[in-house]
Amino acid sequence: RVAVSANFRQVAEILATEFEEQTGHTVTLSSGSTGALYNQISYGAPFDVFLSADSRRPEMLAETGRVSGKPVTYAFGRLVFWQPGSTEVTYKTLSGWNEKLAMANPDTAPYGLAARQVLENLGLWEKKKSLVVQGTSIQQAWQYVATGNAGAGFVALSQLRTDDVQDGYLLLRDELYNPIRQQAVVLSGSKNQKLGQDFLDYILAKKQQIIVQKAGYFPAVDPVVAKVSDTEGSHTP
Amino acid sequence: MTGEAWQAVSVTLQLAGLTTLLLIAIGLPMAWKLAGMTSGFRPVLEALVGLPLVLPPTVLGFYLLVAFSPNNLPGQVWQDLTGTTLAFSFSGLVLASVIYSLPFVVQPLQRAFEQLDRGLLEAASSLGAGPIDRFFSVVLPQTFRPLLLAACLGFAHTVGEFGVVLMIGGNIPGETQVLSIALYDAVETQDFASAHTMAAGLMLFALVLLIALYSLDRKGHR
Amino acid sequence: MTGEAWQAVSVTLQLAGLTTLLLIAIGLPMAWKLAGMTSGFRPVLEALVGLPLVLPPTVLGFYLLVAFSPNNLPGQVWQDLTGTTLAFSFSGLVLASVIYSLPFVVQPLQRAFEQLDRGLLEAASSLGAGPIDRFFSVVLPQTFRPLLLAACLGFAHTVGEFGVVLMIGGNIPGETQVLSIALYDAVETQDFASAHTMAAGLMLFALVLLIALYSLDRKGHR
Amino acid sequence: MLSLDFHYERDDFQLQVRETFALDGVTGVMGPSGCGKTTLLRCIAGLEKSVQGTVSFSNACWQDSKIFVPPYKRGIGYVFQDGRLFPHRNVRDNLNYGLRRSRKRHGPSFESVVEWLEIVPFLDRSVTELSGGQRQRVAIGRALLGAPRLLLMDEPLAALDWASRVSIMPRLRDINRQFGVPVLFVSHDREEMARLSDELVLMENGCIEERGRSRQLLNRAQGSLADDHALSVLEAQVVRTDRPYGITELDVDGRRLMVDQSNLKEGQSVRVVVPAAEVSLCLEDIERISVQNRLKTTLTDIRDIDEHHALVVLTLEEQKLLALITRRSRHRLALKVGMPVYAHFKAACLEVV
Amino acid sequence: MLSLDFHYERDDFQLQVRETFALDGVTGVMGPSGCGKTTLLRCIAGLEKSVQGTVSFSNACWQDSKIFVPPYKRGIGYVFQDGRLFPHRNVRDNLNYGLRRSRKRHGPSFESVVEWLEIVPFLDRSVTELSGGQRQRVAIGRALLGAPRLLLMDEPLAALDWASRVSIMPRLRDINRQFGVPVLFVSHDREEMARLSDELVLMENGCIEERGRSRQLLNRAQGSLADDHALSVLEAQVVRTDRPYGITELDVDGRRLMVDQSNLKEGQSVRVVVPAAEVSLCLEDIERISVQNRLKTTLTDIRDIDEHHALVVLTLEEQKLLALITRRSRHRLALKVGMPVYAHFKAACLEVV
Ligand SMILES: Nc1ncnc2c1ncn2[C@@H]1O[C@H](COP(=O)(O)OP(=O)(O)OP(=O)(O)O)[C@@H](O)[C@H]1O
Ligand SMILES: Nc1ncnc2c1ncn2[C@@H]1O[C@H](COP(=O)(O)OP(=O)(O)OP(=O)(O)O)[C@@H](O)[C@H]1O
Ligand SMILES: [Mg+2]
Ligand SMILES: [Mg+2]
Repeated sequence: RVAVSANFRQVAEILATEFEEQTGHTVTLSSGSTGALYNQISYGAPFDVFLSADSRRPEMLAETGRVSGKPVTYAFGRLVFWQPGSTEVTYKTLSGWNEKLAMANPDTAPYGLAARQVLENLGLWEKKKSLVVQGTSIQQAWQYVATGNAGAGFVALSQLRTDDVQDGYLLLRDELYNPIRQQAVVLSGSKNQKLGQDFLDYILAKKQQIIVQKAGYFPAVDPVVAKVSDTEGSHTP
Repeated sequence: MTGEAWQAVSVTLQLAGLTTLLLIAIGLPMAWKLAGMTSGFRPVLEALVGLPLVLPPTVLGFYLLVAFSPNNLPGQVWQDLTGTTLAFSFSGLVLASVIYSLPFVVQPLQRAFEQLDRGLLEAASSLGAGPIDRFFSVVLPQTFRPLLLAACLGFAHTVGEFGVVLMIGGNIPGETQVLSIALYDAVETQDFASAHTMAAGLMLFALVLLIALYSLDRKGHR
Repeated sequence: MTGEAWQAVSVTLQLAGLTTLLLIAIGLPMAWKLAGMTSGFRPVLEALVGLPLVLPPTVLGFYLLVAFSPNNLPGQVWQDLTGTTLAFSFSGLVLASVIYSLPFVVQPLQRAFEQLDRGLLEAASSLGAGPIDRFFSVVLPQTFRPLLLAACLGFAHTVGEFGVVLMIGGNIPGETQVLSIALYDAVETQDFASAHTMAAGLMLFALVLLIALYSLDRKGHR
Repeated sequence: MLSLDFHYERDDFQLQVRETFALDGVTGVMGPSGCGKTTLLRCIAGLEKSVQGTVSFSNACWQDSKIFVPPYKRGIGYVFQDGRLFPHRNVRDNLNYGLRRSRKRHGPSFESVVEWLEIVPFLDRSVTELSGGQRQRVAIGRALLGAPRLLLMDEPLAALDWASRVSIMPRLRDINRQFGVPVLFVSHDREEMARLSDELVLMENGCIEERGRSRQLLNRAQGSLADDHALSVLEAQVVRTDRPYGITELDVDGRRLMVDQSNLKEGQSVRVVVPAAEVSLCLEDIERISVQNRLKTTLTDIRDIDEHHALVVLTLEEQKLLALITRRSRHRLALKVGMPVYAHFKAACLEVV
Repeated sequence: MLSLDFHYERDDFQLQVRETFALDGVTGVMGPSGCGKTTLLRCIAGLEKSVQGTVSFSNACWQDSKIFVPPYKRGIGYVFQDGRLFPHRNVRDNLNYGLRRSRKRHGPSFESVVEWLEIVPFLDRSVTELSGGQRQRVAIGRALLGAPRLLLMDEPLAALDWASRVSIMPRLRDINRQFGVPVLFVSHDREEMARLSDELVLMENGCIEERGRSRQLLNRAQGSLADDHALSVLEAQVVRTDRPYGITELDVDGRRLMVDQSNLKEGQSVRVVVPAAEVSLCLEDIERISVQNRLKTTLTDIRDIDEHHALVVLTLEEQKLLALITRRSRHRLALKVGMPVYAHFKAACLEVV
């Protein structure tokens, strides 16, 4: 049983299906927000593997001894500035933006924190603060933009990939924000720790990491692959 | 608690209060109309009113978000009228809460109206009371308790509801950040100290309010 | 729809059905007791029943999760009795849903019981009907409509509620993944095709069910 | 004046009325249970929606094919058969309900009404804490205080003791006279009707079977209803009206009959109702007796009807008259078929129809 | 036998009863509105919880300081003043409600009850669609079909027309006799009481003021109430009872008087009530008349009381008798004070107290 953070669910499904085909084991995915999954695990939820959307919760779990082995990073999230319907999005567009600006809550969501860091690093945070509408999660930020309620916003690249959005977004330079490190752990309460570890190893393998990368993440292990992705389909200036 | 938390409290109370008032204002005539309907169309309307209930609040919120978008008709109309977007505004929150809590207000009221003794209305009519007069002098006093119940349920539900509000609100401090979301966030980020404080405060407040209301209710009616 | 979705439908129906039955079974005597109480303690009890309403569902769910944990008394008692944990099990879901939806059942019923014509009970008594007999032969038929309403609200609310269920259930397909969570997941993962299908299906089902119930209700009572 | 010409149907019950009431006093409505009395009042009040036809009251049209004046604009007062006090208001507020909405029409004062209905002791009580009779008095008071232009009363005194009725009835008449409020009054009590009503309407099966002056109809009703009371009906012609004494002379089969009624016209054909119990028999023709009607008849039949009583059939020329006497008298007078006897009965005990 | 010794208080009303009723027939309860009739019945039925004292019925203790038998175990039948039919059941099911719970006690059959209460035509109707009188008949039927051991009836016939009452009353007596069910019966109607009840209880202000045989109490009540009907009360001794004819001979101031009552004892002192309207005057002493009471009197006063009538005061030796005659007769007979006249009145019109 795999508890997976909602934003990674679609990728996890692809990976799980392949894993099932190869090993014959059944993988059951339960998704939810990272915080909720963490709370459930703390109170004994019967999961074997936890694919978190951040690194904080896996570390907290490790501190309380609920983890077998160490947390491993399986992907890095990538933040984009998205203005649907526009063909040319630049940093200028961002600095000149003066309508509603959607992002995730920096206090609760890693992508939100990243978005704030971007604005801070660009020196725009104080100016844009009043325009910001916060979603509790990055999903919400995306929904705000996707439904047109907010004209533009910070979303995850993976979300745009899911919907096959080809343009209208600005892939933000990764030095503008701290890496959004997505970590995974095998839980110590699991009865299938070995299998859990196998699954983790499986998704960390190169082939699978390419899938992860295609879905809009930086892969975790191989910086080479990361380089590839950086150039591929890039809209960076 | 922080200043932001107090702001959230104030927004919450405003939201719940205003929503309750609107719920009564809309629910009352709706329940009255429904109770008086005899056509076979009535079960359909009744079911429609109850419908928001079966959708998970965030999902309902999502669909409301779609509807509120300036790209779609309702949102567009609103924008044309007021120049602002419905989403991320206090008005939008109120509207969404009203839609979501409506069944809890309409249905008890409708039942109360149906059980109303029509004989008393006839008596009032024979004594010279017109329809509006009858409504205020007979119907309302007769359905005071269900009305109070409906208002209580509506209020409490709006205070506690967060799915819809979460979706529509955009968490803007002082405008759309309500207590329930702050509480939710606290639990999500494992800030249990704040969570416990807020939960306890909320429940204490609700307890006091409800006890006060119910005691009042009992005094009012023997 | 996928097999998983169908599983979710089945879990949902089981959950809502069982919860509704339990709600009635628990809510009925509770409402009856409350309606009959005259002590000053009553508003306190009434308020307590209504309390779960003001907490956001996931927060309530979180506290229930804490309570259900084998480290704490309620969870421990359950584990001693049944050997399983309460959280992340179907039973736990049912229990949580019952707690959350209780006010929607207890309160309309209580009002209905209070408005009951005591004269009819006296008449039944004079004709030889004991308390239980009276309850079934007079009280229940007299409060049939509010009961139906209470059951409908309870059912719909359980179908739609997902915060508590998500927290307690852990979203385990086939066991604790209900339709509302699947729907929530679909929206969260931008799988709108599924989301629309499920939402439409859910609403259609609810519409048909509610219309059927309300029509039945109208036939039953003029 | 109240003109009714309407038709009303409900399930298997039909009400068909085509009458005009002068309504210058109290009009009583009687009839068996379920005959439509309440329905009639409701139709007049405008409480039944599906009435087909016209209703008009003193030149104002209340209802026809186009117009429908709702009840609250008709200015009526209605005492419902089942009370219908407002349970959420106390007695005083129930009474005030109509008063406040009376549009300044002229009516009895609050003080006078609560005083003579003896409501004062429980003015501030909840109406749910009243006895049946107390409730009914409050209902009467409430209707009166609305200063109605037409008062519809559906068995308003049914739950009251006789002393209360006796004290309330004259007050109702006063209201009727003082404020010119016509009253339509349903009751099953003949004594009540006799005291209160001027005109009487007898209903049966959704129709008005008969109308007329109360006293006349009442005595007939009494006769036919109290089945152990035999009576006879005689066809007669008015011969002479005797103004000073208010007595009218009738001719029945060539015999003179006196009735104490002064509204008959000479030459008119009437029917006289004679209760058998009021008739006594005399074998001689005596003059010096206060009984004015002494008819010469032939005894054509006699039979004992119970342990103590015998019923005697007397024939005038063609018409028959019944007399109820004790069996003891039968034997004492040695009554036999074929005997000539004089039938005595007081003028006051006769009803002319 | 029903023994009551209890005290009940509610707000400013007190009910205090200490009586034992033989209850072998129908016991009537009368009294002004709000005097506590309904409360008395409720206390007996066990519907008032705060009663202090004892209630016992034919050797079974229903209530004392320790015991409280709940209403549904008392085996009573209660016709409530306000009907209380179950609105969610149709007429048939309302009737069956008691029948089903009658614990196989012996009682009248469904068929017979619905037939003589004339309920058959609307057996399958909703009880909300009945007229007032129809509802009341269903309520009576429901109580009877519970095969009660004690029947408590609170103004059960108040909404019924006289014909219905007349047909129902004998049936109630039948129930009472056939099944040995004692009946406690509240009513305001004296005629009803006279026909139905054997014993009468008069209440006033929460107390039982008087008990006794119905007829006696009733006539007293009637006399004082019908204020516009003059009457005389004569003191008399019973001289002889005449079994075969059921007639009793009384002595009034040395004159013979016949009354058609057969339950008096020789030598007993009684009072006879004679309505003035029933008395006619004769100047000669004639024998050959069916009127049995022909008392020789002296005319001591005469006065016209309205346009048509005169009231005549007749003196026997010491006692006085009133007669109401027409003014026409007064002149025709040339009545004058001091004249000897014979007062005629039929035996049947007298009341003996
Ligand atoms: N609400 C109703 N729905 C259907 N039928 C009714 C309703 N009320 C009365 N009826 C029927 O209509 C007929 C007339 O009823 P109505 O109440 O006018 O009688 P009523 O003369 O007032 O009798 P009562 O003296 O018993 O009060 C009756 O046959 C009765 O059964
Ligand atoms: N539910 C109640 N609560 C308080 N007081 C009441 C209640 N019912 C009746 N009373 C009062 O108790 C007294 C006795 O009432 P009860 O009903 O026994 O009178 P009743 O003799 O039946 O009169 P009626 O002939 O008018 O029905 C009255 O003064 C009445 O006002
Ligand atoms: Mg009627
Ligand atoms: Mg009473």
